[in-house]
Amino acid sequence: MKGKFTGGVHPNDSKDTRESPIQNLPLPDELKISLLQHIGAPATPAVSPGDRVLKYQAIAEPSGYVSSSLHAPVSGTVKAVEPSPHPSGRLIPAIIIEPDGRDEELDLSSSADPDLKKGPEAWKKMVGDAGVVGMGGAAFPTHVKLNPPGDKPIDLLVANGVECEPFLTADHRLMLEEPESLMGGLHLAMEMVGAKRAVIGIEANKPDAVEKIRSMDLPAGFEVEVLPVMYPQGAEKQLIYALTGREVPTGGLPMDVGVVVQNVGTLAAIFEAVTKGRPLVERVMTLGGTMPKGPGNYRVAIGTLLSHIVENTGGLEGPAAKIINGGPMMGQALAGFDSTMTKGTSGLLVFGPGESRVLKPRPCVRCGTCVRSCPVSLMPHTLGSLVEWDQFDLLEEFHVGDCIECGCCTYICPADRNLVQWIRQGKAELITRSK
Amino acid sequence: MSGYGVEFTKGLWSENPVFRMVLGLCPALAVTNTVVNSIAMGLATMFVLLCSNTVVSTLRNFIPDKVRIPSFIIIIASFVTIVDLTMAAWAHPIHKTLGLFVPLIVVNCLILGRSEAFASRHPVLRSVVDGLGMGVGFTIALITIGAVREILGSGTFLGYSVLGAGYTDMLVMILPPGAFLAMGALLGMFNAVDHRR
Amino acid sequence: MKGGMARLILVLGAICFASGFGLAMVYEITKEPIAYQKKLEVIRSLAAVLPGLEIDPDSQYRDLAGKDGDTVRVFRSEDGDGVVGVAFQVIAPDGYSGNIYIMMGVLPDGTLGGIEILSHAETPGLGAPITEERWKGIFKGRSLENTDLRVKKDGGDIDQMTGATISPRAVTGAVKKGLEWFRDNRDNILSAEEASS
Amino acid sequence: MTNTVLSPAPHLRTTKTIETAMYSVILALLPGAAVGMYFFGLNAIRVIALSIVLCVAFEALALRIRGRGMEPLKDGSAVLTGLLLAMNLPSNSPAWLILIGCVVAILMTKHVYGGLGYNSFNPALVARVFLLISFPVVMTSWPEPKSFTLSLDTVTKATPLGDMKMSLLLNGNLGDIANMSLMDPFIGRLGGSLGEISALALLAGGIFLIARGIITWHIPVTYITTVFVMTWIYWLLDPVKYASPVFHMVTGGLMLGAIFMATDYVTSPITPKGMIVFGVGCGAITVFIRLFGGYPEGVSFAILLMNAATPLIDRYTQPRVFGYPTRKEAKA
Repeated sequence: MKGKFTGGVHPNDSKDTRESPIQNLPLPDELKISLLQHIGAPATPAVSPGDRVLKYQAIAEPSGYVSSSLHAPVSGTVKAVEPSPHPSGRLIPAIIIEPDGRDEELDLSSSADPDLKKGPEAWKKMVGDAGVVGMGGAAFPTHVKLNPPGDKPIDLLVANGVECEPFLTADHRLMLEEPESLMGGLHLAMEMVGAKRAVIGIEANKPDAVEKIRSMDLPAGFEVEVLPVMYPQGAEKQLIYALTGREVPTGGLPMDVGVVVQNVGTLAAIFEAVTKGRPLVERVMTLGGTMPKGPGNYRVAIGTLLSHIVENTGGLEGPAAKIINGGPMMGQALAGFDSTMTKGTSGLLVFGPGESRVLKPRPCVRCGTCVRSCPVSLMPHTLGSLVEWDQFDLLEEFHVGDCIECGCCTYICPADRNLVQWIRQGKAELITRSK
Repeated sequence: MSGYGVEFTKGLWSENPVFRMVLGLCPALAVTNTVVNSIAMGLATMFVLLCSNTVVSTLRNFIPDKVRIPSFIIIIASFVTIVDLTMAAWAHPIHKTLGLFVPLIVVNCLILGRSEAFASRHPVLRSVVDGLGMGVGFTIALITIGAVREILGSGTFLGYSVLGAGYTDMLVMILPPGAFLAMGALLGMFNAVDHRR
Repeated sequence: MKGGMARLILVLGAICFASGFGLAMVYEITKEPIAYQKKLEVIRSLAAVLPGLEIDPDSQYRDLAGKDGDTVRVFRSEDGDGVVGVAFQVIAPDGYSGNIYIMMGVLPDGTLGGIEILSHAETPGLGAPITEERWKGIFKGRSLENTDLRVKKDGGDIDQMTGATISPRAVTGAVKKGLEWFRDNRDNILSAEEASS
Repeated sequence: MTNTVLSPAPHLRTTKTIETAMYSVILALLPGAAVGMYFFGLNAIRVIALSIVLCVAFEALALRIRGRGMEPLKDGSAVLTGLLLAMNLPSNSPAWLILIGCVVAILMTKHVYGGLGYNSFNPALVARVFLLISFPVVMTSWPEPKSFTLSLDTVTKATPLGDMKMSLLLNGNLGDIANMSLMDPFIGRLGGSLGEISALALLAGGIFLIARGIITWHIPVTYITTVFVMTWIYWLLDPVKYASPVFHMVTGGLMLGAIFMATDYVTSPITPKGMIVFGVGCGAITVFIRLFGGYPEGVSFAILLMNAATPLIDRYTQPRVFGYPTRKEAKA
């Protein structure tokens, strides 16, 4: 096993759905495709209410460089473009499509490159046109990441198959079931960024995935690295450090140390986009937690209501007390199932009453576990206390900007202090002040 | 005339030099291990305060602003020296115990503070009353601290046993840390009383 | 501004002059009493260690060479037949904190007339009981011959007080050394003529 | 739908809470306390019980006065303070002594500063030092340990460290101490405070705490190592005047202090580097006081002095944040 980053925590990985093969969900009666699917500027709608759209047809265009286009996951009619519940809790405009059940596809043959002849520059454009974004959760537009500036030579492409968030198994299943797409995407991405080597990083709790990928006759320059089970092993900078010993400088990006990291799901999407011209209209996600009657891994169309997912997998055991969009460490708590799938939704976790309580923070006892668990070696207790007592001036001295908000400090805190939340508040306050 | 009453009583409570204004802590902490020492120190300070207030107030229109601090210090230092010599001559044992702290009255910020803040701006009689009030307040404060420390630390008050033979002296109270403990506790109590009003 | 400057100097000068004059007067008045007090202090300690004997500390003394090359001032009480008692100061360097200064009175036969603690910095309560009369009294009549001058804890005859051993041990040790010095220099100390030291 | 909890991430929390830590430390102290009870009998049980009961009572009183509710009473910190204080007292301590100690620990050291988490000094240690300075005679009359007895009569006896200091002052050498068996203090058959007599039992507790991850090795190991190395050097220089390092290991409050007092979360540094500085500092001050100071034992003073330095240490031992140049790189 490779070396590890400093800090980190060991929550119980709870990967109960690891044995559940990826299943397709029936199409819902209505899709609400949010215009904000990714980090960056929201997309601009390219259709109007009443328009008929085909499956894979572009329905919204990127509104800037760091932005991404959207496509229809089904054929049907655009009913409206109106504010709809977004996982963030806000109302964000969404394109509402009523499927017609015919599933008529747009002809993609012209935009596909099945024999891989068009070359890296064309592929980058195809990836951008297909609306591929990072599928690990942050949903950063992939074509931007695949286009590093010329003065940043890339020598290594890292495929992130770590999936360190507890409960989530979508990437795990993808590696097991579609390793060809993954490897194909990896080849393409290497060519696009000019990397000569590729490493696939997988946590040690997925030995079958490691086995599967190692059995695929890896060409020269390809390696599979087994990493210790440790949250947040999958955080980009920590992963790079664990694999290569390179530290991404503060404020920098992986490309500054010659690395590009892509989630395994993203790589599969790149492969689909290039070889088949197929835009990203669906993704694999994990339905987990203790309450769903049908937990498992599902391929779900973007824009599907979360309630549809729950209803079509057997419903819940009882009333939901906590609903999480994403993993339990970094995902957001939702007020209900009325928001929709986005490209970044890696999981939907539902927990019952007794498993979720609101913790009242107690005074810090300075035990130091947060300092030891911080993967970026911050002093979370100090940052937390500074915000708690409104001492914002000192925050920068303690490098608040370097916090990756992984939540390790809060997870480990014996005094139930909401450290990471205070740090977010502190960052927000500093941004407000600098304006 | 009631104005003079206020001038006098403010030093006892509302502007008590030790417990309210936290001035003159060096003697308040250093020599209060017995009540006798506290009384002697309090009286010595009161005398200097009274005299310096009187003289400063008398000369207030005569001393130019630019040299007022040196002038005040000379006046204060003179009276302190007088007290020092007088005590050495007629109160030798207590002079020996107080030692260096008698000359150190010069730097007691309470005295310079009253000269600067009060005597140099008010007529003589008023300044005398102020000095008296502050001096009495200071002495009372010192005696309070001294009483706490002596009773707890030696089981005596003014040398007479008050807690009985069975009492084990809490030595820390007559050692320097005890001064801080007593001072802190009394400050806290004063604040608590004030808070409740 | 020239006039202003002159005024500053003038005022400050006047205040200094007045203060200097006043202090000189006080000094003159207190000079005698202070000297008397200092003498009284020595007389008191001498009376304590040589009860019933009279010594004028200003004249009845002799400076002799001590054990370690230092000078020891030996006060001597004489009657018509010669010296009837001497007193001198010894220092116990091994107390809890700092030196303990002890005045000891010795009769010509080498027995102790008494001891007096002149000054010490021992922890109050722990080491300070050495100043108590009931402890100092133990030494009266002791000599090198009739007493093992060590504390009981170390196998000697001198009772230490509960808990505190260091201070009594230090004092006892110093007294023993003083007696030894007296024994070794007895003739010189008691001789009628000034030794050529 | 309206009943969902909308707390911010992370949604998982460790099961280790303040209570886990406190009760683990209490558990780890039990072997040491048991040895104390065995050698000092009923008296020791009386001191421990009284100290714990009084500390909890004052904690409740303080919480009431401060209007904080009784919730923090459950965290076990008052019980721990009571137990630690008892273990730092002679086993024949009178009740009034324990009462004053508990007032000092809980009211004056802990709640005046804002309760658990806000005190800058270890409450039990402050109480011990307060008592030691206030009542030196009572605090330094240690009963002689003997096998379990119900009798409350005791014969007092000095500690090995006290004997050493005396002998040095008197004869300039170590006296009998040089030849004494070091097995006795290791197991606990020598005079001393109630809970400090058995280095073995305390070490066992320390290993348990480190194994369970309640404390890290940094402070105890650096503290004990520093004392060992420094006393060893002095011993090599002059074995007549300075006792062997093993003697310093097994006598006095070193083990109790290094394992249970110096590692107090609230009052010790928070960063690993800071903990090392703290441990070395504690060790050095302990050695200096033991070898050259007025008191025979220096563990309490050393830890309290370093407690005072903790904020400073924390400030200057911030870990290098990920992605920032190391000191070497910054120079280059």
